[in-house]
Amino acid sequence: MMNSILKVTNLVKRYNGGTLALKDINLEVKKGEFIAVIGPSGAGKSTLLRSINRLIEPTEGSIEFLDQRIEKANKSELRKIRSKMGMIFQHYNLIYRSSVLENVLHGRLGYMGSVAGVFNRYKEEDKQEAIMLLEKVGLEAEIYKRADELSGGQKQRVGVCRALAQNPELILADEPIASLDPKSSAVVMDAIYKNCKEQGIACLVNLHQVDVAKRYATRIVAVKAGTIVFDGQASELTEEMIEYLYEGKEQEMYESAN
Amino acid sequence: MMNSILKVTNLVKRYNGGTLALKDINLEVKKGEFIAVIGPSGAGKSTLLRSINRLIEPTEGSIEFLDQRIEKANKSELRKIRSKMGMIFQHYNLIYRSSVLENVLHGRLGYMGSVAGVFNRYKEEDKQEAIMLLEKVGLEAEIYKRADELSGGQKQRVGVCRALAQNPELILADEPIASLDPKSSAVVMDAIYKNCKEQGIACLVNLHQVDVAKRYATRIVAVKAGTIVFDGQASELTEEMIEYLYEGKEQEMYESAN
Amino acid sequence: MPVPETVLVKEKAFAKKKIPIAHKQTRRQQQYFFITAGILFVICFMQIDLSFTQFQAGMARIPSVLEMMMQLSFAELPELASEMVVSLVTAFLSLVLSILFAVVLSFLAARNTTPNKYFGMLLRFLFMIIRAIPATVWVLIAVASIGFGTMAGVLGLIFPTLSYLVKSFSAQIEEVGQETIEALQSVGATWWHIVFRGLIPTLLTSFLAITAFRFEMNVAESVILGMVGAGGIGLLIQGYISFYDFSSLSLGIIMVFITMFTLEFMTNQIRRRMSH
Amino acid sequence: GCGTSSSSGSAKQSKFVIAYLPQETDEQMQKTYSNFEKELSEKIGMDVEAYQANSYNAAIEAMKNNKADMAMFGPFSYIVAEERAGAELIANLSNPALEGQAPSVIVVPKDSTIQSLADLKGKTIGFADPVSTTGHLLPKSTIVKELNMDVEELESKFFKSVQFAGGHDKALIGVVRGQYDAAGVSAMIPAMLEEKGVIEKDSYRVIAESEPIPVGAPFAVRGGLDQETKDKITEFLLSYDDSNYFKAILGTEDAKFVEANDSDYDELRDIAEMLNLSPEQLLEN
Amino acid sequence: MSARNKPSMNAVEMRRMKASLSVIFFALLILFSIWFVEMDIFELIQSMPIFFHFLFTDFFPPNISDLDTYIGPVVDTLIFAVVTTSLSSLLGIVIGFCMAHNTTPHPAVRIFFRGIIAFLRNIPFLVWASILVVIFGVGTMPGLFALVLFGTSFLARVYAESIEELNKEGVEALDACGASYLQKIKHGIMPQFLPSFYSWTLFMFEINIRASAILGLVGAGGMGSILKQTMDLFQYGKTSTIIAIMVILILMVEYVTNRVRERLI
Ligand SMILES: Nc1ncnc2c1ncn2[C@@H]1O[C@H](COP(=O)(O)OP(=O)(O)OP(=O)(O)O)[C@@H](O)[C@H]1O
Ligand SMILES: Nc1ncnc2c1ncn2[C@@H]1O[C@H](COP(=O)(O)OP(=O)(O)OP(=O)(O)O)[C@@H](O)[C@H]1O
Ligand SMILES: [Mg+2]
Ligand SMILES: [Mg+2]
Repeated sequence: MMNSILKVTNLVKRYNGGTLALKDINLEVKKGEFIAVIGPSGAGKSTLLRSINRLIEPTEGSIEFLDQRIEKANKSELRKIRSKMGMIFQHYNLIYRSSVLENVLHGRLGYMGSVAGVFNRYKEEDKQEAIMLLEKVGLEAEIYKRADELSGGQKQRVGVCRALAQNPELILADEPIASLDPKSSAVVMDAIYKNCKEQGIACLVNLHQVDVAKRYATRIVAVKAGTIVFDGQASELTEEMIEYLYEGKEQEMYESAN
Repeated sequence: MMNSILKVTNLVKRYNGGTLALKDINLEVKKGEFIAVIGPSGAGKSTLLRSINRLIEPTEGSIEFLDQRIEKANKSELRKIRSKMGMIFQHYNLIYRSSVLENVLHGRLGYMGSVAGVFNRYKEEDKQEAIMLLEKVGLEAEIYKRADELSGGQKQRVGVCRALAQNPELILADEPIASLDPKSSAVVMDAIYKNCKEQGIACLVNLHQVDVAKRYATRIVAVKAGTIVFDGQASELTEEMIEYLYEGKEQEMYESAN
Repeated sequence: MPVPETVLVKEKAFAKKKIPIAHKQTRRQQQYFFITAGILFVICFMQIDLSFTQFQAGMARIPSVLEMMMQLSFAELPELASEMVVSLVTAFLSLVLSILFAVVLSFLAARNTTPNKYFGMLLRFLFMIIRAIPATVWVLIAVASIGFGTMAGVLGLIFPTLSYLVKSFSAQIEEVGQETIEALQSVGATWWHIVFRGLIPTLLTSFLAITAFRFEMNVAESVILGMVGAGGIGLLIQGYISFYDFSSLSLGIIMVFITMFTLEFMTNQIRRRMSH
Repeated sequence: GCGTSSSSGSAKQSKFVIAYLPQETDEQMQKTYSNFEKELSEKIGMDVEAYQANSYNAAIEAMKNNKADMAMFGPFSYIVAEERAGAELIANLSNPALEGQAPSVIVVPKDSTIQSLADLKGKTIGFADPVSTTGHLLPKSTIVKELNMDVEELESKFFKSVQFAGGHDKALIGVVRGQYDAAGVSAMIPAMLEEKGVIEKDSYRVIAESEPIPVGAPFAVRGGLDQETKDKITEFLLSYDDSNYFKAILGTEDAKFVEANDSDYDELRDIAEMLNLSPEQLLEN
Repeated sequence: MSARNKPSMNAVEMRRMKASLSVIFFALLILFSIWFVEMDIFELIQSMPIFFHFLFTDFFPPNISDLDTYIGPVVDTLIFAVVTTSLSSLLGIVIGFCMAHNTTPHPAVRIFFRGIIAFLRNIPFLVWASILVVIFGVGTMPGLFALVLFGTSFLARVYAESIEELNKEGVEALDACGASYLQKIKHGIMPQFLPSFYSWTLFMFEINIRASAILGLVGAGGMGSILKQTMDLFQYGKTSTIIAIMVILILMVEYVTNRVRERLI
């Protein structure tokens, strides 16, 4: 319990349309853990991640982060909590008309007042820190480029830097490599993994690729139809489990196609 | 020479900007061959494929398809030639507001008078054929859906059906699985491969994934900086060759990131 | 290949009946739209009486009217030029003032950035009413309250301009979608951060494109507004028209046309340069 | 320039705003004339600005809100301004050439069967504009008097329909091109359109003329102006004789300012009342 | 920072300089305009009470005593809006296809129509209306033509712009199938273009309702005429009734537009 940073208890999410995307999820994340969340399309992986930083309002249950109840936080508390949680998106979600450096510095906004943030008053040490992060992921030559001039892999590395710039305790990554080719994927996963390890950041990463999940994760959580069906070490994840996890609609189509 | 269906000789493509995308390409495709074209980003794979059906005008060289010179064909000859060449695109290139069936029937447009196609007069046997194709790839339930309602893998299978509906001698596929998740990729590659085999269609497919290329292709062509640097059987493709093929800019980034 | 039995059965069915190919809903909606439009058109067209002889007589008169229009006199050139400047300034200033308000208001009105759902709804409704009030009414009120002169034209134009900008801007804001907003939300940014650091940079180009388009509209509108008493070239043109001073009118038309054409060209250039 | 300060009358005002409303009888566009403004400015000791106002109600509203100090109205707009904005008549700008002439005419197409006003029964008539003196009030009152009918009966029973073309020229074009059976317009218009080549020569015929009214272009000032200034202006106007000014304003050098009395307009007020267009009726809501 | 960043820094500085230059340019332009119109903020603020007093006391409450007499003009306006919107969308779509660079049959055709449309659009509307009156007389016909001219010049432009913005990928695929020009239009462009066609056409309908003032200019009646008449007669209460009717009509059009969009896009 001591070094647990996130504790999700009895989390339920029902969308307006009525879809029950999450049914009674329980999950605890310890400091520095690197957890891969796997599961078929529509299982609720994204919903789970987004409920944690309340981009989606959870319907029921509690989410405790560094001893604060996220689901009960008011606006300014939520801001503070979110500033301690980095998020990496599948489609990078950069501000494409701003420079690479600015995008990374956005990670600092949560620590700034409204006015300072609007008028570009980033601290010098924040800027240095951001540049250092970019150098670490091999983007030192792209610092002043506009974000839309980058390749997919480079964009995602900027996304990683933005999350790291927050000095987070936890990084949430929603399919960070789904839009990337295999090579870029490796670069990006390495960047996430190495930085989390070095700085003791916990990481919860949604992945479609089971092999990638097994390669990096210290722990794997498998979600199916809104329920956690497996939670354990990568080595414990059996072939049958994977088979069971992904069987369903796509599978049927696959079979009928053969 | 007898069953060679495509012969590319001394093909050069220089873009308006001055980029020399293809330098002196020579390539012969025999009936029923399944050829994977691999190479790093920017090597000229897409340019090569698109020059073959003249979506891009080649700068120099000749392209012979079923004893016709493509680069010399006039508009109506080109239409006829193209109707014998199916193309599958990375981003599916469907008409998203038309039904799945309509999208597949588009493959028949090349065989219709230019006015008949305008008034929706597809032949009944074309329709039956199209429906059969869709059933074959497991989309029988989606026939009357609108193309934008499908998942990525389903969309690409529609793209495959459209190409097959042309009754082509040759299929050109430009990274058909680059936007798909691994499962859908397998479904789509299988669909392309099986149909080409069954009907003796030759296929030229650009791929980023060397392992996929090796798995399916009878022959692999590797392109680097606009030149063919390897042309042979999958088994002959050595690790060094692959190493050499992909070394370059992305590689550097990868290393600097580590 | 083995053909599944179901297909064979279906094949027989196909032989009898034509196979539909379209997406049913899309097709039906398409049909609704065009059939409704067609019926409405026919009904309405029958309501208005158009006489063919009037049309014929009119067509026959075109050459002589053209001939009258062909006259050109440069006597009024200085006056036309200076009033054209008045119209341009009116258009420009009202646009600048409108942008100031529109940027803030559109973020308050857009569905995805409004701080309060009902407040946003109210704002959108308010601007719809403002949009429905013709510019002539605004100018009347403006002249009545601040007196004659260009400033009245500026004030009168602000309202239609503002409501147009708010409508288009907020449509754009709604279109950028959730991605940008979520990215900044997830780092703990405030509403102001999201708007100024996230949305405005992203939307700058499209805002500029809208603004450029509106500037053209404003010039056109300020030309017309002159005709209701707000000064500018419209006042002169209205005068030439009511006294059938064709030679000056033609010069006025040419002047407006050249100005508008230049503007369109310039805004296109700006847009092209901004968009890459 | 934004008119005068909004505090009424008593405060020291430094700017004097004149508005010229379009005249229905003009043959050319008004032009402001800077000499006039300069001389008036010397006389009253205030900066003088002059504007052409195209919309007569905007001018009246501006005067009501102390944003215009003097205006050249048309006859009807003056009586409305007097009621709405408390305008005070100080002089008339009159054109001797027009004195005693019929201000409005009722015209029909050349080869029309209509010979008299009585023949208009069941026909379509076009007027210039509802608030036009010579393009609506006068010709309509002529018809009312001649046929001895009240207005409602005239509009609802006698005519097939009554249309407003949006201008004297348009009303006349409407007759010549066959959309209206008759039109009531300012007497100046037919000759002008003929001369400009807009309508063919002799394509229309006058079947009635309205009686002359003894008015010109009324100059009126804002009621809240101090008496001293009013007197100075009256004095200035009545002695003013720069023919260039008259040419610029009315298009004729022969015009002159004459003394005027509000009661000169009573006749027009009666006409307006008869047509349910009296200022009191208009302004009650 | 390492030396490598130097060149890109310069590029950034260049961009900054350009940006600040254009800011200065615009600031000067604004200052000039303010000087030109003799804007006096103090006076402007002083006038605001009059402005709002006028707006809220004279225009309120709406006077609905003549409501029945508005029915005719409202119906007229709607009829005109339907007819002219249909005609101009028909003309607009043909011209729009000729004007868009990805569907034009020939670049010369494109330039030709661009020129014509630019000419039509850029001449003040009052001028067109007056010329049409001289040609056809007053009433329905010039009104119809004036609105059709106006609508066509607007729609042709926005249609062309929407067509140019369509994604090229689908059409490219049809090309690769050997489709002809007409086939590409019918099967590739049209399905994609229809949603923007609907919304622009309905927007045009809304504009046509509001533009009925043009009809008043040529003696063709409609709501615009009543609007002007009531204003001229100082019956502002009735003016606001007309405006309220317009708001309702626009709301209805907007509702339909939203419904159509929801279902079609
Ligand atoms: N905004 C929403 N409104 C309603 N239902 C939603 C919404 N977002 C997701 N859902 C539904 O919730 C369920 C879980 O979706 P979620 O996106 O969390 O799945 P996922 O595991 O992330 O899938 P993928 O791998 O495709 O991203 C799905 O059934 C989905 O249709
Ligand atoms: N339309 C174009 N105009 C100018 N240059 C182009 C154009 N399209 C491609 N190029 C250039 O031609 C070269 C080859 O591009 P091509 O798209 O064929 O590469 P590719 O092998 O398909 O790469 P990828 O794997 O990224 O798709 C590149 O240097 C590219 O920048
Ligand atoms: Mg997801
Ligand atoms: Mg490519």
